[in-house]
Amino acid sequence: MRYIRPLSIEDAAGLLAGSTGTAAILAGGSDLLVRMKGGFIEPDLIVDIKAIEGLGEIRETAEGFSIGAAVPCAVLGESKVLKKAWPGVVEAANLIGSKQVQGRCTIVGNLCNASPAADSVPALVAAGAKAVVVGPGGKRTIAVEAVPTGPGKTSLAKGEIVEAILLDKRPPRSGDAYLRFIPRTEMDIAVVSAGVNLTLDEQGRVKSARLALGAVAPTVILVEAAAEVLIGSRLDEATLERLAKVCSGACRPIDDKRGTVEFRRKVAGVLAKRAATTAYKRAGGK
Amino acid sequence: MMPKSAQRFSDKHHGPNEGLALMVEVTLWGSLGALAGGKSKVEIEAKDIRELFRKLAEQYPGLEPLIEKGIAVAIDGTIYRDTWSKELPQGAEIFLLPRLAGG
Amino acid sequence: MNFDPRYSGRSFTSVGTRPIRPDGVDKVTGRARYGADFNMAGQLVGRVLRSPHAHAKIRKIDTSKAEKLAGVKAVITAADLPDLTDGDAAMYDILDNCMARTKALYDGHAVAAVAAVDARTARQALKLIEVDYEVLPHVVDVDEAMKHTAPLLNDAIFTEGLEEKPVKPSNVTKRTQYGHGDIHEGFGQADFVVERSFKTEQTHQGYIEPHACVASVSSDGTADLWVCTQGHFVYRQHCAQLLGMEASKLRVTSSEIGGGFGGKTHVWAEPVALALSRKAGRPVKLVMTRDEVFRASGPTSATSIDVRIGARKDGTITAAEATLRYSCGPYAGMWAEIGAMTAFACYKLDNVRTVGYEVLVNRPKTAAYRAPSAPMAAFAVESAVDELAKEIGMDPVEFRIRNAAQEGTRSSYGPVYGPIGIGPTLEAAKNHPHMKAPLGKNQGRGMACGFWFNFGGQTCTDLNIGMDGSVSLAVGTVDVGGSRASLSLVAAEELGIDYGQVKAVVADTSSLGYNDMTDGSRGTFSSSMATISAARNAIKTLRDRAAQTWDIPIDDVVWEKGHAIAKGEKYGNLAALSLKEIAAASGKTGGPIAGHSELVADGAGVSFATHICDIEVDPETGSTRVLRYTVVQDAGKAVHPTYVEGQYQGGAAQGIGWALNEEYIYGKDGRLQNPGFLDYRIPVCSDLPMIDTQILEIPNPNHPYGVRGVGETSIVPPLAAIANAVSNAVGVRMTHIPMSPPRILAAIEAER
Amino acid sequence: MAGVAVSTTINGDTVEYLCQPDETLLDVLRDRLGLTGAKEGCGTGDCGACSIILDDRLVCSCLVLGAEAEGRHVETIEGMAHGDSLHPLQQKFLEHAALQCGICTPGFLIAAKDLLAKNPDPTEEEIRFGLAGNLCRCTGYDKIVRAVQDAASVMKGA
Repeated sequence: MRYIRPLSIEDAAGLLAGSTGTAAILAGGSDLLVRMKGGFIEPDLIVDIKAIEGLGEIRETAEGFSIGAAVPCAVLGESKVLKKAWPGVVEAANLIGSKQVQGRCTIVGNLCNASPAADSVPALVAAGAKAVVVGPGGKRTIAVEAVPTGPGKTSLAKGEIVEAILLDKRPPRSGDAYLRFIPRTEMDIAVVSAGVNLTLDEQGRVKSARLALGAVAPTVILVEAAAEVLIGSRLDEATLERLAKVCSGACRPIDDKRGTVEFRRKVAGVLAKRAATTAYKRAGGK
Repeated sequence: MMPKSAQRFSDKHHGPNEGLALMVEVTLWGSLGALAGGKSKVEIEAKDIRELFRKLAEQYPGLEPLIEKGIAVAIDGTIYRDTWSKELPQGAEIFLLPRLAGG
Repeated sequence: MNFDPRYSGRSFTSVGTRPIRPDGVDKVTGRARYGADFNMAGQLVGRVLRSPHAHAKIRKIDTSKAEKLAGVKAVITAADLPDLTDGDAAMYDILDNCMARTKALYDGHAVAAVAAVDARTARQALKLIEVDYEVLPHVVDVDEAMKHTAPLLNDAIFTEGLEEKPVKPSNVTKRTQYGHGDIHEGFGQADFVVERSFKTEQTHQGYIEPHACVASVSSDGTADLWVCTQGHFVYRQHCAQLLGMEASKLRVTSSEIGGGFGGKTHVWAEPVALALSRKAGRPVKLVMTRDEVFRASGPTSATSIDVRIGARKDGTITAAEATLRYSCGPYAGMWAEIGAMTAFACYKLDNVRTVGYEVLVNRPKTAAYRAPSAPMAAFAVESAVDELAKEIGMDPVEFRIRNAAQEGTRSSYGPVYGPIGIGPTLEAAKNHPHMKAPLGKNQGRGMACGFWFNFGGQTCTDLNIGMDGSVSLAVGTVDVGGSRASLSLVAAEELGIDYGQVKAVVADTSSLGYNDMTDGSRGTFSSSMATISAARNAIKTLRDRAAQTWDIPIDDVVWEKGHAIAKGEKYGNLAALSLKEIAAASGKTGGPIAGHSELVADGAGVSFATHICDIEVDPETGSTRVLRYTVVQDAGKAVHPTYVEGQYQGGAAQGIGWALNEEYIYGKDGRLQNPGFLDYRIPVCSDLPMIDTQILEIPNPNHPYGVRGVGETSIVPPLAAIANAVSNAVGVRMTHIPMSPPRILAAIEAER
Repeated sequence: MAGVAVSTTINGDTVEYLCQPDETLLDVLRDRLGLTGAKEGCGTGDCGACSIILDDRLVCSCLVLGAEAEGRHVETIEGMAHGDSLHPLQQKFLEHAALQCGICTPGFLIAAKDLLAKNPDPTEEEIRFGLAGNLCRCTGYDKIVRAVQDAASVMKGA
């Protein structure tokens, strides 16, 4: 086994592309080290990307924000501008694990671990976030929902690394929110979760909306029918009930140690309602 | 805060019959009774727990392995697990119980 | 017993104060040494290979490849731990649990072990051991296991305790029955009857420190074992018996213990570590992973309980009955029996009957967990009691007060009670402000009572007085939560000196006589009794030395407030001699001064508690929040009240976890799905409110200071108290523990 | 497997060690450097008993590789007291009996120190959520929360 800390993203991609055995990228390590401890993975090569310049930064650009692959989730919570623009994304990132874990884990790691229950992913999908992928073939930018393809599986090719997550600049009257259900108050994996991102028109009606659900299908799902329910509404009681119904119906959950099919369906609708209400308020809706 | 009854209760242990073997009535819990020929109460002449166990084993050989393994004796509600020298006061209620586990 | 253990009312100087514990500084600076913090020169790393199957015959184990791996120094199987138990069935079960002999009986059952130069080599070696399993059908559910069609774990088991000896083997090892009166007649007198079935899932003690030991066996047959345990003398006996060693040649040192709660009362991997060390000729350190802790140590029973209680309109219970089925893991136990004994212990009943069934399942060997078996029985009974009160239209506290046991009541397990505290805890609860606080929407209040026996047992203590007048106290009961502080207080009290002059340590098995383990809430109860006795013996010597110094008869010397005083007018010119002065001269007056005590500290005195809690339920998700929690419990006498409160709070917190979220989840394949702290959900800090405590002191007549055990009772009421609160909040009776959000939501939906 | 040479700072002292590339910082601290104050309760970041501060960030040392400590600053429980005077948190944990078995105590102290560094005047709720990554099975957390509250008020006054 080798541990290498490259100084450029090209070197990192090259090491991964050239590796013969199992290679793993180490950013926060909060998933990788757990898998190593459990004997589920024994990498021949660990590529620590934290020394690569720029990967540990949140940059504000003309288009919005670029969050480097090595930025710990705790840092997202400390960025006032990011929190103001994308409160839902930040609260999702700050729900992962404990304070200890948040000091290490990254949203890129959360995305690439490809768990359907990943906390930051529904918020990112709802936000319309994009992933910048660097690999032997160059650089490409894809929607975050295109990265995970199933539990533990991604669309990334050998040698490819997600370098950063891009979030757009916010139009006025926008708001987002993320909620998850866990049995305890902290430290659990989401049993079901919902991320909502809304923009209102000048009359306070929903102009555009994206809603994503977590832990109810093999990947986080973007529920387009939910957006249709929301658009044009002022989130009155009837809209919210319809939203809950549509969201429950969009679920394809399983029974497992964390919850039942029935529970996930029902609570997906409840969380969608509640997250939409918070996002609506954050967007200035009344 | 010492209830009067507690004082009386303690005094029983050092009653006037100290040292003398008495006829005591011993209650056996469910499965013990089966080993003593289906009796739930037996009369034994014994002054302390040691003598009680010895005589029980003599009169009801089926009880011997259980006594070996350990039986608790409740005297007036207080459970004794190991004190063979504990005297059996006159008029006390003697109850045999299984030896329990604790956390 | 060489002293009078009877209670005598007195005022205290040290007992009842709250000083800092003597082992505290080492624990806040990281210096305290726990099981895994000790190392020996040349030690190897021990690792255990565990069965991935819930039930499988072991056809063959081939260790040859592992043995050939460079760095591997020993590989063992059951063949290296031959059966030396000589017909002792309980020890045989412990042996088989340490290393499976013919069958793997649960997911995680040890089948082989290695010792290697480092962890990586040990891990690789485990992969090279080839085990040929014949997978057998398994059963993990307690009700399923009782069916005639269930796979049999052990075909030599025929249910004991039945009227007729059964002809067919069964997973039910034993039936037991308790009670008195005539329940048919009792139910005939009832105006109201509540009948319900309940289920509780299996939980784990969840101590944060995994089992850990360092074993070193020398070629001359002597051995050392460093281990985290609740009872190092018991571990010595177990290990010596299982390995065929002489007990006195095995020195066991108990490390600091990072929680046990019953889970560290018998051996798990320690005999394996010793066997590896014996074979390798080097010390072996063996530390369980968290996954191993959950899969192969500890858990409590899963249960299925039916309860029926009848009462008259006036609120008098006329009859009570319960059938209790408790899982034991793959080996016989007495868990249902304890449940049957404790179920109705809080109440004064003329007609009561409880029947217990011990059931074998393909789960880890059930171990004691804090007042073992009592919380589940209390959950069932106290839920039914609450429901019955509601049917009668009585306040649940009043209903309980009306039926509470008192001195002279025949307990449901047989004996008649002496002075007990159930009534006072109920009265205190009734008058507690918590009972009158307003409740909001979706909130419910629940209360429940709990009982535990408490134990005493064999105890041995040494008290040595240094020439500088400082006192070292060597005890043999492991300190699981502050007992060194309370025992130092007791020594200071008895000697009449300052707490700071006393230093208590836990002695190893070669330095002190045998002590039973710290279980059954006996640590402070029994060792304080022995400490008082040892101190009184030391005082006798101190008086003797003072008498010598003054050249007067010892009978003229009394001990008061840490001083020898010559009593009587004729000695008016003799200034009192302090302990320090007598100690300083001890070299000239007869040598070192010490007090020793060995006794059986029986007469622990039963203990009762009443808990109150408020819960809020989110009716859309089934999520719960504990808003407020109050514990009222009898301590006899609180030696160090802060640590008594700590026991109350800790027991309540464990009970809250059990009630709401903790459970073993098995897959269809019989494998444990959640062997980690991520999905075995013990309460985290943000899950709980402050836990209020009220200590009652109803003296135990069998202890000089009136002390009762306090450690266990606090885990008995919470399951029921929370179930009653949730049921009151949602208007549906909850009958399955834990009341996880999916279960609560399903219950609410079913009612709609 | 080739060892990785690491030079780092632990509790203010320069420390050099050789570790395996897959070895956790927790194992390095405990097995190579004799700093056994951090405990392994789970090895998966779920219990917080191995908490340390790495470059001013609270982390679980079981989720950090030993190799990652190169050039960084590590603070452990062994460095919390100054000479023979305890940190106010250590003192308050003793006074409030905020420990029973004590196995979780080093992790709690480190986490509480980090919490108070970032939020010197936390509410009870902020303390409870701030310490949610540290499991305690003995105390029910009541006395731990009180000790942290008391330490916070002492530290503000200092």
